[in-house]
Amino acid sequence: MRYLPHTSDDVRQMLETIGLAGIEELFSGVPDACRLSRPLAIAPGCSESELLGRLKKLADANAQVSEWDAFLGGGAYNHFIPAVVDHLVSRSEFYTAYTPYQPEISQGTLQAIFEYQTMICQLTGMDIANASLYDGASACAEAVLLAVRCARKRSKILLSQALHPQYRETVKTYCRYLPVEIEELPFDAGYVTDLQALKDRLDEQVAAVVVGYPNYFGRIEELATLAELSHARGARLVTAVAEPLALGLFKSPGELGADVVVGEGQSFGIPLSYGGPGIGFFAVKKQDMRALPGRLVGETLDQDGKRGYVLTLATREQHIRRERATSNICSNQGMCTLMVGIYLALHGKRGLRQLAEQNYSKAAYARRRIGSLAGFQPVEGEVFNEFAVLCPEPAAQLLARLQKSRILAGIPLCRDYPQLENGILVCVTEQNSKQQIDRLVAGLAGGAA
Amino acid sequence: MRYLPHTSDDVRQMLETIGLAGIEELFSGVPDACRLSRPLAIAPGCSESELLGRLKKLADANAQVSEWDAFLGGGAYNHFIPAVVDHLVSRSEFYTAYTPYQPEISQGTLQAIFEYQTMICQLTGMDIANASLYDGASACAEAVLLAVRCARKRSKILLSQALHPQYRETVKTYCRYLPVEIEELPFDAGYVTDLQALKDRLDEQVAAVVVGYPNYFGRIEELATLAELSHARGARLVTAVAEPLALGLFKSPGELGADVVVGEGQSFGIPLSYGGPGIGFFAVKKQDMRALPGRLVGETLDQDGKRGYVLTLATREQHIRRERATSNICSNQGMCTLMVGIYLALHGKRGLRQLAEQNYSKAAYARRRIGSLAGFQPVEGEVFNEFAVLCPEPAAQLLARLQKSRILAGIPLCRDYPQLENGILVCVTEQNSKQQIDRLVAGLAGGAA
Amino acid sequence: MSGTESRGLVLDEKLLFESSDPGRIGYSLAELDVPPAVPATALLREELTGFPELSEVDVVRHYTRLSTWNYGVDSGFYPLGSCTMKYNPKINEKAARLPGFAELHPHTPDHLSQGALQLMYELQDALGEVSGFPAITLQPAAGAQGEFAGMLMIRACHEANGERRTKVLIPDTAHGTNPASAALCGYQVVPIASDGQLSAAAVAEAMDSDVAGLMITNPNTLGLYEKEIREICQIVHDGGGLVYCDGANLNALMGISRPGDIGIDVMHFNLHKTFSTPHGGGGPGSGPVGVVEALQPFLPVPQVVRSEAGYRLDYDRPQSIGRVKAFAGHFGILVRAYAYILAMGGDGLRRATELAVLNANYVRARLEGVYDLPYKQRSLHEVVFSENNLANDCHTLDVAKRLIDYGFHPPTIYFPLVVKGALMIEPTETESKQVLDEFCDALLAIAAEAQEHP
Amino acid sequence: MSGTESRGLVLDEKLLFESSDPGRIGYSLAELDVPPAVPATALLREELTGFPELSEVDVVRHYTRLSTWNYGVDSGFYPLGSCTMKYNPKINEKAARLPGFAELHPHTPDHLSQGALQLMYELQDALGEVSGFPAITLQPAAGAQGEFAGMLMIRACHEANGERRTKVLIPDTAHGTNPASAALCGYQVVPIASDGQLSAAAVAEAMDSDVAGLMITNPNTLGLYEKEIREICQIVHDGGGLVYCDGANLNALMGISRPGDIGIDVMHFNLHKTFSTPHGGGGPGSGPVGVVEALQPFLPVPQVVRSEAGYRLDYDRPQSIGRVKAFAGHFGILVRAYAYILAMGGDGLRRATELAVLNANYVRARLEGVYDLPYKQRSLHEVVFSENNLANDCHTLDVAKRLIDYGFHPPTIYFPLVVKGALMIEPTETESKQVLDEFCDALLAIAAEAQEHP
Ligand SMILES: Cc1ncc(COP(=O)(O)O)c(C=O)c1O
Ligand SMILES: Cc1ncc(COP(=O)(O)O)c(C=O)c1O
Repeated sequence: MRYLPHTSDDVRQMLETIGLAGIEELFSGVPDACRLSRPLAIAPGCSESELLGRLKKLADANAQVSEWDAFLGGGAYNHFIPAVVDHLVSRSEFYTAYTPYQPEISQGTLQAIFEYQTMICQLTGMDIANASLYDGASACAEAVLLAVRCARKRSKILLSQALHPQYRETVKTYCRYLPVEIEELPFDAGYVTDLQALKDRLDEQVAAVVVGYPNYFGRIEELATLAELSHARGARLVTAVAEPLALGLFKSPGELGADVVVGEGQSFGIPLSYGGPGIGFFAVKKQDMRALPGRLVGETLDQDGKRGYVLTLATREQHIRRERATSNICSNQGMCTLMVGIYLALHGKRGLRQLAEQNYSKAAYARRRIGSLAGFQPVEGEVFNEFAVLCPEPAAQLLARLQKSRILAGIPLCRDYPQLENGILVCVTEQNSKQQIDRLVAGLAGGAA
Repeated sequence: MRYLPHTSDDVRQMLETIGLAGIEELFSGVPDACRLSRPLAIAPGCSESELLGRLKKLADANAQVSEWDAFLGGGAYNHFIPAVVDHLVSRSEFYTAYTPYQPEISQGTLQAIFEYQTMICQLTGMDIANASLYDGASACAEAVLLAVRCARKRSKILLSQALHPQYRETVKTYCRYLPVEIEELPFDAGYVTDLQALKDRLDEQVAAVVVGYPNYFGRIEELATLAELSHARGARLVTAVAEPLALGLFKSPGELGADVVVGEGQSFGIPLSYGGPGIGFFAVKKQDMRALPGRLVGETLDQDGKRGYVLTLATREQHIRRERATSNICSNQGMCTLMVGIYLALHGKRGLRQLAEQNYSKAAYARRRIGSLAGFQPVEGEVFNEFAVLCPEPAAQLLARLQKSRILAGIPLCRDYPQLENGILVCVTEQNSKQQIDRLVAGLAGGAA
Repeated sequence: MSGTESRGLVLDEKLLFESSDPGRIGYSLAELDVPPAVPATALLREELTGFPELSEVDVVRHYTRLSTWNYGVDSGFYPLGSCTMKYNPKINEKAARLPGFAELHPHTPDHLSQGALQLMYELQDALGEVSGFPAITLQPAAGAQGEFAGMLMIRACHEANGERRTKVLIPDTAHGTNPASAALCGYQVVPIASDGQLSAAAVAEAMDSDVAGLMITNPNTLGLYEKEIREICQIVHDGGGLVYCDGANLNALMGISRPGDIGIDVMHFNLHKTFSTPHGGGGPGSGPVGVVEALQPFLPVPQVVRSEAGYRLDYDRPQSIGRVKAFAGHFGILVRAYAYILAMGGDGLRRATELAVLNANYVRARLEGVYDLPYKQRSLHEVVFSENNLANDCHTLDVAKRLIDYGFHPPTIYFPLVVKGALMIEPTETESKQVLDEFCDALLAIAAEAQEHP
Repeated sequence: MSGTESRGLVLDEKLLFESSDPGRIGYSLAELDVPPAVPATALLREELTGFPELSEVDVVRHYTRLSTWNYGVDSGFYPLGSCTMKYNPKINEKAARLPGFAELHPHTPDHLSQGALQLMYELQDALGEVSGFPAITLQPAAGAQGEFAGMLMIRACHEANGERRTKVLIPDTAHGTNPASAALCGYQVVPIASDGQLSAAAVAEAMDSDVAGLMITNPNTLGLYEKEIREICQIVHDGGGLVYCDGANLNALMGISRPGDIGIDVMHFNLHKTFSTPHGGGGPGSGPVGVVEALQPFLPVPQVVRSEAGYRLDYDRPQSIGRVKAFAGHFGILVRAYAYILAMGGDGLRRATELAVLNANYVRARLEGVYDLPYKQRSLHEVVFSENNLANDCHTLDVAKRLIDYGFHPPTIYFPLVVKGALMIEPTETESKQVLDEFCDALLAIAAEAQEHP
């Protein structure tokens, strides 16, 4: 086998050194009753060319976004990835390395992570960012745990129903057997968190209020007000950002008063890849630094006064604190922090802004055009590159019709919001040309696309 | 522009240091009469995503071998390339480096080339191989020049008409204005070089006899006899190998008496890429070492006695000998030597043999099946993975018909051999499944494929 | 390993922010083809203070140089115990980047994602066959999340049965994620002492009606097969508990022994260990979980299922613990693991295990005596030495640092905690005898140095 | 440039053959699906004696390690004069690997290769526009082969006119390939002395009816624009000769001056210099040639042409010099150059030239005085210093080696031959002021060292 370097001579000599007569004897420590007595029922191995042939066939049986007019967002965004990103992350010193526990031979990973953390802080307007959590949803759940941990006696969490449904579900799973009480906050007619409901429910039990920014319907929540209300009752405001490109244009949650900012970094250079791996980012203000889950890379000086980077605050981690760690997370998204770092470095200050403006403008155009169609009602108020639309017919039916013209018009809202049977969520990025948008509009209007 | 790092501030400061008022003044040395007075009529630059879109469109407008049943050879062969090859040659230390003139920081390239040279010698059965010439055809031309150079007073070259037509044309171009006389040798009924004709034409003027191995019709020439006859009259035997995978199975030209072995290395891990870049390999016996064109890497010891690698015999090269150099070649196929080296190292002793056996067996099967069709006459005698076939109708017509079933059945012979209007050259490699071969046979038979 | 001498911490590549220059750019956008629009000014952020401004060239050089301060499996031997740093096949990287996979949006309807779903379904099957579990979830993002999901299912099962058990037994050799994951499920952790291997007696003693289950690692982090595992499982089951197996060490068992056959109820896989997907400098990994039938109703949503109409994501699982992350798992990693299994085949997987165990035992045989081996039982895929035999107050950390000078990545050190100054070596099957010899020679030389030059 | 300290020649990676082990394999083949066949035994070779036997892992590590002993443009500044070591965009690498390009067989009929042919046709057009030539061949494999093809066309043209001229004039600053290429065409080389720039007078003096033409490099290898170029071309033309231009330095001229407009008859491009395709550690390059109308009939076959029916390869060119290699050129390199031109656009190409010239002049301004500048004329994209000013018998080679210690790739040295101990620096446009400053600081420090520590 091409991955196995042993020759039969090697095996013989090694067994001799060990003092065994055969491979079988190596397993003498495995009780007979525990042995598998038949070969694995998995087809024999295959050559690389057969393998590639089979995988290509499976890959071709999927509707890839580059070959369809795809307006899908909902927590995973189709942005262009410059070739530089893949070129650099393909360097094996990065991707075949282990977690950088051995700083002498991991400075590359460590510095790259340090830079990633810094850029996440700049983007979110926060003081400290970790590296990293699995994805936006689990980061959101960890944020809830942090809030409960830090708030001491408080154990109630108010989750906006306009927060990404999968984030909400994940929060609930994480809290399932912990002394945390979860309540949901309704959204109002403008598809943002209902402020009156929030005021009504905020009490001394509430550890945190959790909202999306933008929220699942694409709306920009009024973070400043939400923060003010939460803080007034001693609760933290957790902001979950599923589309962080919005932060290239809109005020940062940190600036608006958020206490914890989490989100999904996939937009920044990570392939869609059917939803994973992405990366959960997580940023806090100084006060919560020690409660931060996961890894943190810090700057240090070596004995010669040279700057270097190391994993810090390890004492909060599972390999030291075991059951009392701030999180059980171990392997996380190292390679994805690298992708995000490279992507952000390439775009930089101006690129990110311009890209965000393009997304905003394209979505604005699409929303306006769709809004002009009879029977279609897009959400009103500020959105970034995504917006919910109420349609004149059930989403399932509408979407199926557009698929016939190779258009993926959006995500049906009804699975997560049964009351919105006619609702779809439409996302428009820089990857969607005006021509594509016009085809979408024509398709929605019922004309041939 | 993303490739240009200058900010306007940089430019200003730099001009100041230089003492100029503007960019224009940098060009004051260019006479006005020599200036272009209008902008270049080339469209404005574009973003990476637009660029990729345009290139994909062009790429998709070609019939790639992986999506057709392709039986094309004729000097370029469709072999599977393991992913490792591309992974390793994509390391920028290799592909963004210059020619390894500076040994201190080029040992990677130099050792890899040294290993390539060694493997070419082992494969061809020769003593010394260079690195490298542009392709098989130009290597063949350089072999003819070497033969004439080394033979002193002899200036005639006998080129077999069964040698690859493009190699013959290239030889003629190279010799066009040099005191070299070229005669062609006919092939016999078995589509190999006509031995009687050779005997008749060999005289004291002949510097070299040049044949293919396998030849253009796929036949294995009788090298031992050709060498014997050539040597008896003091001529060198030059052997050109367009499909070097054949050397995994058949006796090496060196063993059979060839004096110079050249060929095309594309089969070994280099993409087809519409015919280039490939790589010309070139190997000689010790006697001709100093006449070798192009670069040669040798082993050396540094001052601490450590082994290292350097470019050697530079005194034959154009940058020293200028008009008296053994060749004008400068940049050659560095990256392709690397591809070949990696490919050969992966396959190794046994892999190359097995792969060659598979090619041989597949071609044998196809030849037998085609030979059983009424009106089809494949060449007889030993072939490797390619064979000429005389068909019952003009090649152009037949091939066009098969294209309708997405079969590229072969290469028409008539452009190069007008007498073979019904001839095609069919190539079968490990990439062609039995099913593909059977479809080809059915297609040739006139049935629906 | 010769030729890869460590360069130590000689780092002076500037930070991105330091080499940044105002106005420099590394991107370009197509021209906007719709009317430009901007949000209300009150919502607009100021410019991104401190954010880098670099050209494409700058970025390429920066990361290229950073990479050279790193060390990967492709650089050389990486004997980290408990990490299974095997070779990461290059074709897997290519596979994950096929446009049909990389450019597939997770909200694509099932009927337009059949290739991806089929791949996941077949991967579930293959993992089930290797482990002996009838059902697999591919959702967890890494081993620790797999542990969490698995322990949640155990708890959900107890609660469905109306039981409110509060404790989980965990042997002292366990990885730190085990207690951390149990704690996340609201369990109280009860450590059990083991002497190399966990004894059925110790478990029996600790077992009571408050115990929800046991988390065991098999083979354990000393590389030893838990020889009383069947008895232990029986005891836990008899006491009404369930048994979780940390599958991090599955590389020792493929085709040899199946956790699902011997009494384990739930186990996670680390695809980034056993199934050759790259560690990525700390992830992303993937931590599927296999369960026995009784736990099946509690699997996370969605689950990939097959029906007449094709493959589909099933959300209709009322007893499910819910989801532990967004979407259906680290699909890009699943593709790599699937490719690995296809390439190896059933026999190849078993052979990988055999050679991994051979390699570890060869290293053990070559070093034993010079280095102290605290547990003498026949070990499997890894071997753990202590620092006891080292002369002149030389410690495990010294050995590790010295190994770097010799051009090797050090083994895992100071884990498991039960061994004083543990040196935990897991060679994996993709290392040749040649490499192991060079590594053992280096370790022997270091021990000799300690002897000679205190 | 900080952070990339050279590691010097510390090489002890074994040769492939030395780490080889009998029976080890790094490949696998599908099972043969047809009956096995073997040739007659007499034709069969013995086993490939000495050939390596390695696993995939071995091969990956071997070449990964070897790469780390190399230095590329992505590692840092690469100021080799006459080589135009500019940044190689990564998207170009991806473009060349698109299956529709990489998996296209050269014998594919024209109507099934329209994308490739269109690309080549448009590249011909763009190169024609940059250079001012009405026709371009893309076939030559590199600059030197372009020179050869170009000189063959000159000769073919003379011969078609019944002239048998025997000599070619070449200035003493020319690259060695110029005389070598002329010699390959059967010409006798007549060197002409130049004093920095070639004078029309010198050409007039050398010109006679035996002279087939002149090979000139513009700007020349000192980085100087040949200011009498129009007069020189006129003299050669008046004498019945033709003018060849070595286009290696075209990076100094894009959008500024077009060789085809000023009297040049034929010129090669180095796509691996001016058009950003990678040097590859010594190739493959690509050396298209542009010609004036009079030379068009002699272009190599095939030529890409366009007709009603689409693009096609034209072989029907009775006066052609024939082919200089198999197939139609280094297509994979052409794709990269085409991508570069599309990305840059006309304005971008001109800007590249402006900044390349700015960079060279900045380096010149910073080093002049400390390093001796033998030619004071306003230079373009590169600058050549001599070793004259160096103190204490310090030579150019010493400076070059010392630069490696400072972490920089040295410039081209001892070329052009007319400058004593030439140090030839070509920064290209893709280097920032920051990098140039660090480089100049290093060179100034080295000069100071020579002063202080003889
Ligand atoms: C024994 C053991 N269990 C669990 C884990 C955690 O796995 P992951 O890092 O994938 O979360 C590890 C990782 O090192 C381990 O070695
Ligand atoms: C001035 C000049 N002419 C010609 C050449 C030869 O070009 P190539 O290496 O592409 O054959 C070079 C290469 O360095 C050069 O610098």
